[in-house]
Amino acid sequence: MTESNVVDSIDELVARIPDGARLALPKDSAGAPMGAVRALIRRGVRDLHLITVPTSGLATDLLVGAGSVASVETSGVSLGEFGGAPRFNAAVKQGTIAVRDATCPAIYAGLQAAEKGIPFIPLRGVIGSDVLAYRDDWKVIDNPFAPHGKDPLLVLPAIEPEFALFHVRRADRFGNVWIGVNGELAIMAHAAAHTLVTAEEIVDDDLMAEEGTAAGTVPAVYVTAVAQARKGAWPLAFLDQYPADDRHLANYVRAARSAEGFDDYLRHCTESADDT
Amino acid sequence: MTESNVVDSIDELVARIPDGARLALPKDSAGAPMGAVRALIRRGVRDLHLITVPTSGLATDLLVGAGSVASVETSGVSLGEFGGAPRFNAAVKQGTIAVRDATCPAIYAGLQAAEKGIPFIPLRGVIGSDVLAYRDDWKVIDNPFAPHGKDPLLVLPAIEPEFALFHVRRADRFGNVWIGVNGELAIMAHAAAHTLVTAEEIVDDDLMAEEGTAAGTVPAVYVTAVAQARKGAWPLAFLDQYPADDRHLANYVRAARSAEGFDDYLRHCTESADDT
Amino acid sequence: MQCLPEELLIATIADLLLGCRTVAVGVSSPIPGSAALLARAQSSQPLRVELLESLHGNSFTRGSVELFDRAAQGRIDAFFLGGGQIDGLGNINLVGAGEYPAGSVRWPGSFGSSYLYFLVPRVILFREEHSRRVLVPRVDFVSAPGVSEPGVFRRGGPYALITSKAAFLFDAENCRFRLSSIHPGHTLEEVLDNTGFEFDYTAAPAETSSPSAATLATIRGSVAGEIAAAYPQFAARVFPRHQ
Amino acid sequence: MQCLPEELLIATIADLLLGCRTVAVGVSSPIPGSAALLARAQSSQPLRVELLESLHGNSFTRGSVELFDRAAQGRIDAFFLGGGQIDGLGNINLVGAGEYPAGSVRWPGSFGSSYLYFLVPRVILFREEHSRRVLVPRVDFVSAPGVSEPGVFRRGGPYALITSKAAFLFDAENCRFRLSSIHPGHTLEEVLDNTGFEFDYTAAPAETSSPSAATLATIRGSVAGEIAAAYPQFAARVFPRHQ
Repeated sequence: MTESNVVDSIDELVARIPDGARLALPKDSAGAPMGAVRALIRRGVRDLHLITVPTSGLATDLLVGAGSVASVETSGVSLGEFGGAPRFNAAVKQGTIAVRDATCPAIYAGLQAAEKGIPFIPLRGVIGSDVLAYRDDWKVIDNPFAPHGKDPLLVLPAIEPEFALFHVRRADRFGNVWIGVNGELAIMAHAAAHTLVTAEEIVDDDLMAEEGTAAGTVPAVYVTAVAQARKGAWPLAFLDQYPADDRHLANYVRAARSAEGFDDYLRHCTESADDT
Repeated sequence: MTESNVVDSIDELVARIPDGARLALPKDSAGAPMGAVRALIRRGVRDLHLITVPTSGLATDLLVGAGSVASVETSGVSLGEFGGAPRFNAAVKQGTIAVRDATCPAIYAGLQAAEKGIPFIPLRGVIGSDVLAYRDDWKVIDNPFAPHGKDPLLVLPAIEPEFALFHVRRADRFGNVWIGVNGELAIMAHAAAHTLVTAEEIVDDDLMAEEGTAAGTVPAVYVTAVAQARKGAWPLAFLDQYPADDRHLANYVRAARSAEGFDDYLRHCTESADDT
Repeated sequence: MQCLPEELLIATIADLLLGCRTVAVGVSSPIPGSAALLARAQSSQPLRVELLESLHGNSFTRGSVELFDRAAQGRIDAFFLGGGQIDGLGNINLVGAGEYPAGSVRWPGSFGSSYLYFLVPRVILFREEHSRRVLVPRVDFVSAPGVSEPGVFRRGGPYALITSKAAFLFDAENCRFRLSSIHPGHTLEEVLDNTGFEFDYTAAPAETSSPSAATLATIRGSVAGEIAAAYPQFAARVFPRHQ
Repeated sequence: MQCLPEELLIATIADLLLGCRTVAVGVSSPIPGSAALLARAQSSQPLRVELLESLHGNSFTRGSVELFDRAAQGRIDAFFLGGGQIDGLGNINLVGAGEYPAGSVRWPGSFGSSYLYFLVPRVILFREEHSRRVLVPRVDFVSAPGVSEPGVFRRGGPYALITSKAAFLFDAENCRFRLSSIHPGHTLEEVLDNTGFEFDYTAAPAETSSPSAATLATIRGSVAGEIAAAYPQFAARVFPRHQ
């Protein structure tokens, strides 16, 4: 039905992301494309505008620490039980990146607005918070359907990433990717102009052939390119596939306390594609 | 995790729908609950406000013909290759039901607004149509995010059905229902206050236990009650399960040309639950 | 080469899909569906066809809402619409004739037309019946307008109108149809007599090209085979030898 | 009965969930998660627990966006929030201390708090550290406000605040916390000394009830077993005998 979009390597995959791109990444716990993140750093990408969907952790910390990031729109960046994200936090305090603090449902809603091709979408809540106070791209309007009196309502512009980049368990040779219940990955793929995916395995079966697998599949029509990346979420845990590499993460947190320690870590950890 | 919501019969299922309810039905080709529709007619339900998601056919024609309907919000009512919907068309012309003509994406968007708990949602297009001209519940506002000049934009109020009613291939004994790729059924279930489902079969396995089936499942949390209905979409075709009963449908179309013919049909076709 | 009227229409519509990457086909559209499949077979670059009516003929995994979302995302290049009435401004009426709502005839309803006509770049109007009953001076109900006021967001609109007698292209600048060709066996006079709206034409319009032998072979081969999955009755009637 | 501080907190929070039909628990919340599981075990009517952090502990099949949509649909009765700072108006700060954005300390960010605090009827604030560093006169950044102007849509807000020293209930009418009990081993003076905002209290506050033997057995039994799936490290530390 279409040419395959499967490419040979994660380096080839991420070569499509130019400096300055608006790049959406999923949260650390549901498909963070760590192999692709290392490949991006390896090729020296600059000035990325990250959108975390809706939060992030190590993926963002590595990119920020490597100097690849100009801005981050996020609802939260943290290494979870390993504590705060050291390079992200340092960059915010030094003012070397711009942060646009958001709240999880606002990021989902903005992406869903892009998915539906509508210029904005309302959201309840948020009014009176400093999250709103510091977002000059958000507005409060009067609900035009309020039955009586004023009903102030937050409206959010569509979030239109140029690229979505995430890791999945399985893709097929046609470029369909299986996301299972992680529906936010479908929203990202629908909203983004280009979607790049790494997969633990690329199977010969057609994921679209049976409705059982199709129901959890983002079809190739949304997928610009796919590359295989075994242990592509390492050192993070990846769904039911493998646990986190706790020792590696503990070492990372120690190293990344300082810029120098982080640079050391980076040299060891991104120098080749065969990084696990 | 929760008590089962599986009930013993479709009559028990539809007993929950009171006269005057706002009831959402799926299109004929993707889960029209024909057994439940006959049960509704059998119990003499009145004054329903139907919302077709986004279109309908025989399901709506039967309910309208039986005098069970006060209004229909719809993007289209037709029997497909069997032609127009005779009782619906007659009722519109006689003015015995109110029709709120819509367009498919407006119905989806209105339900998605309810799903997200937002009071309205924008939609592109539609401006300048008579669909808009006759909908005094729709508004055109200026896009508050327009970069320059005016950008008139349709905004639609959330559609909040009291009940969604549809037919699926499989439910489990916990009340989870498998919809596969028919995602509009999930939107309906999320948007509606109560969701009633008929299923070809009720299996012992837990559809939520494996992500392979969970990805295509509406979990029991959204499902008020489920009843088994073998051939529950008959005489319509039902996905990969069975083809349409063309002879029955041709007979229906002939009979339903007149109110009397329809009444005859109805007497034969709804008198017992064992109607296939 | 001898061909059926349906085959002529399929080939004529397929020519209008040149350069498209994705063509979507709505319900009850066997001829546009066949045309899209033919265009795919003839295209030198990948052309995706999404057949809404077909269980396995489309790639929607989140439900039918995806058609509309994809159109808004710019992922659908061409779509087909019909109309109980079509007028010279490209307005289409899928709701009914006479006064709304309790007019003389009620049709099914506007379906997705009120939206897709704005969002899909190339909308091909297809209606086999070519009569003054269908092609009217002004539609009684505008399911979807052919043209919009300046300032109204609009990415698409009428591109062509194909009937059993002729093919028109829509001139968006002048908001008028222009007769592009008349199908074999029909005449300009007949087209004029049976069209209720004004349109541009030349004194000696072209004849619609009949499909080549190779095109016909494709229609009767792979296209007939594939369309039968979505429209068995149509395929049985038009391509009986294929069954 | 002898119990761990964590067990006291679990039992105290579980009591606040009485009558809920669905309790959702966010990331990094082992004690609230355990409390929700305990409440479910003790509830006479069905009580659903959605553990966001757990692969198999929740019923979301369309992604994490479902939590927020369900909250808006009114399908979530209780949720838990924390805060790097919490003030006497129930404002919470999950973003950072000092001037925004480049303040003295950066915390992760507001997550869903700015929204869920409005949409979930019963929000329980939980922060173990009870100090003037955390419980401040006024938060430096309002991730989510405790109260809203009249006319602002708001279905929920702060219901209680539980720390390692005490339990407060929020008096929405007067926009103030009221001390409801002090945990065993702590004093009113200590609570006053370590709370940076004003709150209502009586001269002789109640002592937080310790869990009964039956409750403790449930915590150490089924709750410990279930919470270990989502929070193995927590379970190994607090319920080592269960492992």
